Amino acid sequence: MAARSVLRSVWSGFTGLKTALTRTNLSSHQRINSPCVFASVFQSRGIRQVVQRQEGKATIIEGQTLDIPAERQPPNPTAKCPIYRWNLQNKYNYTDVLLLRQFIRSDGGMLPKRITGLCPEEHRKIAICVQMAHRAGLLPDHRPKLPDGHVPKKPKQQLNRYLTRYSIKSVKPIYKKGLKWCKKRMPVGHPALQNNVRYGVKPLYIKH
Amino acid sequence: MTSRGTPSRFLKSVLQNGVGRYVSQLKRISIIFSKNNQSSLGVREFIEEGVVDYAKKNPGTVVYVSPQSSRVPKIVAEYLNGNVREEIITSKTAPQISELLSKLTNQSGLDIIRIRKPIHTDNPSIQGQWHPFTNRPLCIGLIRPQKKDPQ
Amino acid sequence: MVFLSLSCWIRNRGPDRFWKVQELLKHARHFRGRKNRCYSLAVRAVRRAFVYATKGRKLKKRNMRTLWITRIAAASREHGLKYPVLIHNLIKTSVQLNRHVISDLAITEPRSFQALAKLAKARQQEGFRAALGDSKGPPGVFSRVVCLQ
Amino acid sequence: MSSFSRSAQQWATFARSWFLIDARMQPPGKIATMCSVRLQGKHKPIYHAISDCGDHVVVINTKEIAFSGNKWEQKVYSSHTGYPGGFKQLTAAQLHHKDPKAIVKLSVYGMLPKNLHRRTMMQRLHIFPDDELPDDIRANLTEELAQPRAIPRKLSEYTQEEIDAFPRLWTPPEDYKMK
Repeated sequence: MAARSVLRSVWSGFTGLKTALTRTNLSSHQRINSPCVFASVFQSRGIRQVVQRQEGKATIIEGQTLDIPAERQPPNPTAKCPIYRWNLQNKYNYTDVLLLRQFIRSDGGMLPKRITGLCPEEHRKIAICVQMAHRAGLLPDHRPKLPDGHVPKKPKQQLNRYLTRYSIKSVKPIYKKGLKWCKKRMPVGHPALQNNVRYGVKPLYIKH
Repeated sequence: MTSRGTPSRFLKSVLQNGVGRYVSQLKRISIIFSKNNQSSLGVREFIEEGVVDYAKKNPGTVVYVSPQSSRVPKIVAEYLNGNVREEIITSKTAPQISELLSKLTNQSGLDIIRIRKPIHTDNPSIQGQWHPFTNRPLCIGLIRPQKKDPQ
Repeated sequence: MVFLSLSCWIRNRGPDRFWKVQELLKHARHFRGRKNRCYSLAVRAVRRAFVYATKGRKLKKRNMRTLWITRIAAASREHGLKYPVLIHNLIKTSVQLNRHVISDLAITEPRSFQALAKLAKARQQEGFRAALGDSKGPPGVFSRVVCLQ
Repeated sequence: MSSFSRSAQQWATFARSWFLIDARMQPPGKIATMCSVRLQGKHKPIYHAISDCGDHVVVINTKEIAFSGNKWEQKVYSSHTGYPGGFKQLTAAQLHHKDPKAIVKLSVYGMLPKNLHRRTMMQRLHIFPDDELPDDIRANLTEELAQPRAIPRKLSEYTQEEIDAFPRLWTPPEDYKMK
């Protein structure tokens, strides 16, 4: 939703995207097909990058400082918090991985808010969203790699989930649900995101 | 009355009666009365005044007038479908009897029972009844889990 | 004082007791079990049945209406409309067909029903356009109407 | 209209169709509402509760259903074998591990009306844990229904161009070392 609203409010030249899309697809295919020269970009987020290049036998690893292309002007440039700067308050959710990926480290944790400039409320909301996106499997697997040759004893059950509020290990089954008027409910989503903009007519219902 | 316990039928007319030409379903009517009984007073009056007019007005109906001694006066109406209805007309006046007669004439002779619906038609659909493919596109293409071709 | 006729009068319940029983059993003949032939069981069952029939006359109207509504809802979903949208917009276009007729149309005359659905849809779009003014929302405002449209 | 064509019309009106639902990444409750409507025949204008006009529904990929919240751990399915001490309680994850068809089946069963038609309607529900269908069922399918929940895209499914097109909300300071 965040992507949509950004596009809606700021960026009108959306039509150019499609043509560009097709072009990049082509170019990426070509890159994959050529085996001798390949360049892998490790950290594409920051300004400085470590670029590894192989030319013949020598492997060159060099640090580059990228020149950041001219940014689009945010609608509210005076605000300090990036969410407020782009008028995105209450307009993002756990599905907006393109937004969330800008606020996380390469190991999946949140960047500190003194760096990102997020206000505490938005920082908390983004942290919640990042957690839910991780649990839904929308972000790439950031867990440390297992040592080579390690075979897990039991293959782990892959269960699809979304809007998962609590960590998986911390939750216990509700064996006794209680009477009809005081049932134990199963929370879905997070109350911090209750004020999100929704276009449906149905009320949000976070206690299932 | 409970609706299950009583007989019922759909609304219908006899052999599309009235679509081309109306055929009176009353075949025969016999007025049975006594010549000198008190309870037949109205009938006698009706016979004096109105029977001939009635018979002239309804040429499709045979009218019998039969005086029988010390009988309850009654009208026996027989219909084309074989139904017979008897109506007792003890101590009824002449206008009441003529009203009753006109009612019997206009009836179709079907049993008077509960009618299930106030509307009925033999041809309910002109455009063709709904069926599951009425509102679906003519060609839907292939359904998704296709069998993979063994290659 | 001697009342000779009173006891006779009490004992004599009239000659038509048989017919009275038959009159009641007539309504109980389709019942299940001994109720359909034993008077003392039948009388209670018939009494209950009449009470149910009285209540049922009101209930029938209600049940038929819910049936029509389910049918119209099903038929309008086929044309991509929800039931309340269809009915609301038909009322707005002053189509004064009741639910009975509309559901019958949906079954027996599907093309006519399709026309009704199209009419309702056109009216809905018109309503959206009227709500938005010049078919565009004011800048920077998110409107539910745009989303619904 | 001859009685022949009219009887053919009757056959057409009450013909059963077969629907296909893909349960990949879908919540079982939403799948079950779609199923129960079709099984009861409530999507047809000829619906009547006793006229047995329900359709067949084929649900595939039930192995990959998704629960919202922490329901895989919290939700409990209870049953009783009838013997003393026979009260069984399984969490959704355990039940799913035991039988990947069970969760969808139970949720549909619970949404059908509680009458004598319920077992008949359940017989028209065909559940498959993956997308392998027997040929006789595949031949019957008439329509595939849209999935009720839009599956969100993973970050790995976005193309580089789309990632680049998204505006950079903040720029890190020059001297900050990204981890």
